[in-house]
Amino acid sequence: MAEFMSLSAAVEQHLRDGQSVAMEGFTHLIPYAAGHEVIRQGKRELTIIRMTPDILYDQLIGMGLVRKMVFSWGGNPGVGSLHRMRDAVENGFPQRLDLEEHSHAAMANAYEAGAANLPFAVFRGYKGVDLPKVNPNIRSVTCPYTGEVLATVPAIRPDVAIIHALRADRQGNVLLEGIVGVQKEAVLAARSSIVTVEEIVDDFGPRSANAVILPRWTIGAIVHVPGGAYPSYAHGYYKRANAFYIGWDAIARERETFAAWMKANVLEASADSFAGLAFGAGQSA
Amino acid sequence: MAEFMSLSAAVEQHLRDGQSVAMEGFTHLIPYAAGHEVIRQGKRELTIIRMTPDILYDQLIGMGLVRKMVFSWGGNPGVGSLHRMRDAVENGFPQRLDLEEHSHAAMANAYEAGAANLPFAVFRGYKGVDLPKVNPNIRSVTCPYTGEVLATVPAIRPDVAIIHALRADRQGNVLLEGIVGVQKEAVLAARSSIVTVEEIVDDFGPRSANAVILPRWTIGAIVHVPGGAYPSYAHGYYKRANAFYIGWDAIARERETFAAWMKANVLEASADSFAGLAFGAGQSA
Amino acid sequence: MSYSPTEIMTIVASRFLRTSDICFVGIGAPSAACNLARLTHAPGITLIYESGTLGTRPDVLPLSIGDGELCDTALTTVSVPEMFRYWLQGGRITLGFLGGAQIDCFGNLNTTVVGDYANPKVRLPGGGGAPEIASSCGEVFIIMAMNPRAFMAKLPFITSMGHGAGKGSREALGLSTKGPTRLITDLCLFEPDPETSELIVTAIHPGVTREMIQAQCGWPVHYAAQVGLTPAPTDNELAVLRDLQARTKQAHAA
Amino acid sequence: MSYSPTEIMTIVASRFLRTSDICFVGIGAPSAACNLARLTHAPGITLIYESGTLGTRPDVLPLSIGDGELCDTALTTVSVPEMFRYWLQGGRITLGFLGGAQIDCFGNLNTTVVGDYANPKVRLPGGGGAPEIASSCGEVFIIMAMNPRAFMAKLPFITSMGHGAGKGSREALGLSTKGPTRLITDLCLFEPDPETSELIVTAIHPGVTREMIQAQCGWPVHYAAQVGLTPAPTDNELAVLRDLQARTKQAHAA
Repeated sequence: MAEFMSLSAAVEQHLRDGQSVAMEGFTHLIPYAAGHEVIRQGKRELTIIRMTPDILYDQLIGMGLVRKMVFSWGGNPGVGSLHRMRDAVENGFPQRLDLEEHSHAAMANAYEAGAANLPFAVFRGYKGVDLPKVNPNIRSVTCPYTGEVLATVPAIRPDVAIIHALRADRQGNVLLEGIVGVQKEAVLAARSSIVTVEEIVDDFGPRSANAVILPRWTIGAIVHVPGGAYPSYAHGYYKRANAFYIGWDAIARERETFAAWMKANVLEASADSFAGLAFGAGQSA
Repeated sequence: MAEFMSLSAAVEQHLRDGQSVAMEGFTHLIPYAAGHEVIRQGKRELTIIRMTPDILYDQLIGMGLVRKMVFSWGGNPGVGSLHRMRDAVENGFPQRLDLEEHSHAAMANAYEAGAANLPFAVFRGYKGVDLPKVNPNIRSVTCPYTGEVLATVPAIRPDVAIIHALRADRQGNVLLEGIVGVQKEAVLAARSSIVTVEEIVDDFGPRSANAVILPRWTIGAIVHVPGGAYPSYAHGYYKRANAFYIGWDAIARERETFAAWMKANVLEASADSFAGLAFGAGQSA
Repeated sequence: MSYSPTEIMTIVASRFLRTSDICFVGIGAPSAACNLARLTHAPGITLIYESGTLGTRPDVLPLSIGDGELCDTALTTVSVPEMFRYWLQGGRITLGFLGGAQIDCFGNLNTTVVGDYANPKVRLPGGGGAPEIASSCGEVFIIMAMNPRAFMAKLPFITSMGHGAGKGSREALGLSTKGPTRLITDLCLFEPDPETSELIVTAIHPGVTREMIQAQCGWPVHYAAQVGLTPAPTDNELAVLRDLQARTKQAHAA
Repeated sequence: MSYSPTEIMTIVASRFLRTSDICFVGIGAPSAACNLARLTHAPGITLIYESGTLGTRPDVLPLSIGDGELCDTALTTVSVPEMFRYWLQGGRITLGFLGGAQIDCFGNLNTTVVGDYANPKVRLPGGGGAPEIASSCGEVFIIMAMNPRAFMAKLPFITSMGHGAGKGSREALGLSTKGPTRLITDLCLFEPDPETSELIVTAIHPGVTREMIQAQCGWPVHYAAQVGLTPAPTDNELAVLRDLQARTKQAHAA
C-alpha cells in the first residue's frame, strides 16, 4: 500500500545491498533523482535491470554499486557509448560487471510475464543469431498444437522497481501518460516499488477512461520529486535535456572527470538541486 | 486498409459461409447491427467465437447459422439462460451445435496470443477442474526454468472479427474507449475485420496520448451505424437497454415467439430501424 | 425490521468484507454485498469487475458485468486480457466471489452442465472467470441460497475448484491460495473444517434450525464445536441495502 | 547542389519508401530517411518507433527513440510490451531499418561485441530491437557508411540475421519474411543476388568508382549484370533534408 515518504527514507526502507532493482523508463520518465539517492546511500552489489540502460546506469556502474546488469541495449541514445559501462566490461574498472543480455523483445516479454505472475514468457525471436550461445537463460518451448519451437525468457521479478511518474493523487494512486514504456509492468512484477512523481494532486480529475494508472495497493513508496526525471523528461512538465546527454560523453569518457562530476552533482548535492535543473533550461552539463 | 462501405457490402465482402467469426464486445459495444446483417444475409455453417455470447449469439444460433461455438460464458447477464443456445445444445434445434468451451482467462489469453501472432498462450489455470477432460484443446507446457506445468490454449485467429466502436476518423482509424474488452485483440488476431462506428469525425482531436486506437491499416471495412450496439451500449452515446435484456427472456423461451420476433425486427427490418431504437428510449422489446 | 432470506445472505456476506480488501466481484449477490460493505463499514474497499474496471464505485448495481456505471466510477478501466493476466493471475486480488448452480461439501462448484457433458440435461452458462478466480484469489467467498438440488453430495461436473477432495488437494496442485473460506447461505454460514476442509456450519441465522438446514442440503451437514448465532440485520444495513436495490431497479427499468 | 556522403545515403534510402509502408524506424539515418520521405513523396507513410509511438509525424528528428516529439505527434502511444507483441511480432510492420557496427556480405549485423563475447575488445551497445526487427518485419533496409573495418568478411558475433549463410538460410529457420532487401551506403546500393542472397552492388552513386567501393569493403564485392547510376540528390530533396536537420540541431541544442 502506497506510503508517502522522503526520497532518502524510501531508498533506505525499500532497497538493500545485493538486491535486484529495475529503474525503468524508455527515454521518458527515467528516475534519475531516485537513482542518485541510491548512489548517495552507497548501496552495494546490486543487480540492475533495464531494457535501455543509459546515463543513470552508467553512473551506478561507474560508482561501483553494481555486480550484474540485465539489459538489452546499453548506450547513450543518439550519442554513443556508455564509457563507464565499457570500462567495467572491458577493463573490470571499478569492478567486474556481469552481463545478462537479451533483446528488447525478450526483455519486454519478460517484464510482461513478471507482471502476469508467470515464470517465463514465450515469443518468436532470436532466429539465426548468436546471443542464445552466450546466454543460457535463452531457452525454448514447443507449441503443443503446431510443433513450432519458440524462444523463452525467464520472467523478470525484481526485488524493487523504481520509476518516475507524472502524478499521484492523495490516496497514492499513480498516473503515467505518454511514452509509458515498461514501467507499469516493472512495478507489477517487482516485490516492492518506489515511485517518484512530478506532482501530487487531490484528484486526477477528468481523464481517459483507460488512463494508465497504478492503484495505490500496487505501490510501496511515493516520493514527491519535481524534476525527478531530469535530464530525461516528464511529458507536459519539462523537455528532455538533449544537450546534457550530448555533454555526458565527454564527462564519462575519463575516470577522473566522471568522479569529479559525480562528487559535485550527486554525492555532495541534494536530490532537489540536480532535479531543479529541469526547470532552469540549459545550464546543465 | 480500412475501406468505408455499407453494412450489407461489408458483410458480403468480408464474411463467407463456413468461416470463423468473432463478434466481440464485453457488455459494452456489442456489434448487434452487424450481427443482424449476418442473419439477414443468411450465412451458413459459421464458427462463432466469443467470451460472453449473449443475445446476439442466441439469435445467430436460433436462426440456424451456426455449426460451432467457441466460448467461455453463455448466458443473458443478470437475467438467465440463452434459450436458443440451450435448445440447440440440449435438443439439436434448429441444428446440432458443437461447443468448444474455455474459461475467460483462457479465451482472453487466446485472443492476446492471436494478436501477438503466437500459435498458443500460456497461463496458470484450470487447476482441479473438469473442463480439460472434455476439451482436448486444453493442453500444457512445462516452464523451462522452474519445471512448473502451465495450461495452454491455442491462439484465436478468426477469419473475421466484427466489432462496434465509438468513432472513426476520415482516414479510417478507429477509437475505442471505456470497457474495451478484447476487441482490439480480436481485430488484430483476425484475418479481416468489420468495424461499425457510432460516428465518423474529421479528426479525433485532443485525447489521451495512450488512447485505444486501431490504425486504419489494421482494419478491413468501416461502416457508419449509429446505434449499432443497441441493446448493448456505446459509452457517451446511449445507455445499455437493460429492459431489452430482461424482456428477451420471454421472447427467446419459445421457438415461435423467437421466430416471430426475428422476422419482424431483423429479417424484414433494416439495420437502421433496429439500431435507431438506441435513441428512442424504452419503446423496445 | 423483518428481512428476506436473500437480504440476510447479502448482509452477512458484506460484514466479512474489509476496507483493505481488493475484491473480484461477480454480478448478483456478490455485487450487492460488496457495495453494501462499501456504503457501510468498508468505504475503502476496492471493487474490480472482470470487464476491466479497477476500483469502481457504482451508485446502482450493475445488471451485467460491464455496465457503463462501472466504468464511469472506476479509477481506470483496462482491457480484458490485462485484467486476467496482470490483475487476477497477477495475484493482486485478495478476495473473489463465486456462486453456482451446484456445490459440494468441499466448495467445488458446477456452473457447466447438469447431466452428461456431451449430452446435457441442462446446459448452464459455463465457467466464465470462475476456474481462475477460484485458484488465483487470496481467498474465496461463495454465496448461494440453499436447496437440496444445489447442495449436492456429488457434482456431475467440477467447473471451479474449492477444496477438491478435501484437505491437501489444493496444495497438491501447487496452489498457495486459500480457496473457499466462507460459504454464505440464506440459512447459515459454512466455513472449512481446519482438519478436513469440509464446509461445516459455524453460525446459524436467526430463526433457522438444524433440521431446516439439513432439509436443504444434499450432504450430511456437520457443525463446528461452537456454532454461533448470526446477528440479525441492523436497521441501517437493511436501509442501505434496500435503498441500493431500489435505485438499481429504477435504473434497470429504463 | 553539392552534397555529403551521408546526405546521398539518406536521400537514396528515402526514395525507396512508399506511402503505404508501415515502418519500424530506428534513430539516426533511418529516422532521417523516413521523415524525408514523409515530407516529400510519401506523405502517408506510417512511422513507428519502438518506444511505442504509432503513426508519428515529428517536426524535428528525435535524438532518442522516445523523445516527446514522437508521442505528441503520434496517432497513439502503446506500452513497450504491446509494441513488441502486437505490432512487431504481430507481423504488422512492412519495413524495418537496421544499422550496425559491422556487416557481412549476407547482411548479417553485429552490434554486440568486437572480440570475444566474454572478454570483448570493444563492448558495443547490444542488439536492442534488432534481432526481432530482422525476423519479423516484411523486409529490412540497412543503412551504413562503408569502411573496411565495418564491412567484414566474417563477423565476430551475429546480433541480427540477414540472409544467414546465404540463400535458403532464412527459410530453413521457418522465416517467411524477406530479410534485407537493400543495403544503402554512402557509395552505392547493394541488393541480394537472387541466386545466392549475397549483397551485390546494383547502383553506384555519382562520382564513385568500383575501386573506391572495394577499398571500403572487407569482402570481394560483386556486381549485378546491369549496374545503375544513382540519380544525384535533387535540389528539393537536399533542401527538405537540410531544413529538417537544421530544425533538429536547433531543437537538440536546447
